[in-house]
Amino acid sequence: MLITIKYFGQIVEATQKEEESLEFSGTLVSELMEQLYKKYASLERKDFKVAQNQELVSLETQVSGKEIALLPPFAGG
Amino acid sequence: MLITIKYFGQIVEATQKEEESLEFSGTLVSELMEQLYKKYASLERKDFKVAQNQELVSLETQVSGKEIALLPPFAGG
Amino acid sequence: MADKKVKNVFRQGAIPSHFIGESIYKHQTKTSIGAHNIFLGQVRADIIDNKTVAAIEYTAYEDMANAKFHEIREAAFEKFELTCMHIYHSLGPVKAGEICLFVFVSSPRRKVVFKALEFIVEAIKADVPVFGKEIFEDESHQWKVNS
Amino acid sequence: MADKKVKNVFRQGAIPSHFIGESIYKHQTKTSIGAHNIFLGQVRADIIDNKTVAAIEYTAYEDMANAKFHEIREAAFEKFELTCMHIYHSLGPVKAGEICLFVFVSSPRRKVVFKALEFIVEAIKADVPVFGKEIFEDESHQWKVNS
Repeated sequence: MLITIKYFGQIVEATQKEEESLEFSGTLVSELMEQLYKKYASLERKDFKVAQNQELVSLETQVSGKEIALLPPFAGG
Repeated sequence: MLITIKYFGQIVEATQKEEESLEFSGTLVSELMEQLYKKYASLERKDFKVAQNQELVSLETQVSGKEIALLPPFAGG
Repeated sequence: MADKKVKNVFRQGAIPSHFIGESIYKHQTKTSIGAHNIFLGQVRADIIDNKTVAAIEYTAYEDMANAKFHEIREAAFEKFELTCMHIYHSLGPVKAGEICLFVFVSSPRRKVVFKALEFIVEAIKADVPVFGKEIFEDESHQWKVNS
Repeated sequence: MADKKVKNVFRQGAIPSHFIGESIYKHQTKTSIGAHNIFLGQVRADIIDNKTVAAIEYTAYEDMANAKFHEIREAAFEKFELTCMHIYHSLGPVKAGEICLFVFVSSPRRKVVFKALEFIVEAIKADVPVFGKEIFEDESHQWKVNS
């Protein structure tokens, strides 16, 4: 499955990109994160939440969506 | 004792004046009010508080100040 | 900063919207501020017995009112960590749709401004001798009472 | 009136004070309104380890953020009797002293505006994916986290 992953704020400092398409053969968000931690060494030390199709999801959620986003702590206002 | 009495808002509709000086020979605010009710027939039906030297006082307060004000319900803002 | 001088809070007529914009602008040099909260009272065109309010004419026991505004100001600075506070109230006629009260509080952090602003506005409504004559379109009137 | 369309809340750069004044002015035709309450977020020149914040550069997951702003808006209209509500948030750099968030609520009566405004601002801080890079005067940076 081809997934679009978006990175924001300080996450971009770990990934050095704001968006990418990744081939993912697993099931859960946690598996996708493991794949990303292997790719980006410094990502594991970052604090972030995961959104799937613009809704926050847990690590146990099934990856179903086309769009996954890694969201660091909010700082609106 | 000569006292300055100030009238505000709808009180002026009863007194037809905003201020006057009155000779008062009594002791308490309640006595001063009796004197005013005799002078202004429609005043007794009005809702108001009394301030003496810019502080709210009760009917049992002694009249000591130079300035008494009759304050109808507040409507600030 | 608390200011010991009793200020004159009253302005003749409505408070113009551009005055509010300029007041906000003046605070942009105060870079310790993180949050502003502004309350505006606007005259409503209430319909009472088929008559529409066209304006409110405000009068006040000005000396006592300014002293009360000052007390409210001091109490708010005492209770809340505020950087600054401004209060303006209209005197004379203010038409429906126009602004008659402008209260402006600023603080480094947001939580305090909500509590401070509500405290100040409620105190103004309860304690300050300001009187409002609601003038209807047919020029008859009734006296406003705060609820 | 609740509006079902998802609006774009974001503005490039700081929110000018005259824009706020004009926004107030536009509400003077709505004569059922008796009370406005406005929250403004202003960028603080915080000093951290002897370095002073010169600006915050805002980014956002814009689609999700606008959807969240819309949810907050709908929830506020549901919970509180509001005549209208406006939210604007900056994107890109906003200098210390400038305004980055403008929330404006209006209602016939005052009690509701205080509660509504605080509800909206707290929801924005907690739920909307906006990110802030605090840029110091020496061009180094750190990432802002809402408390």
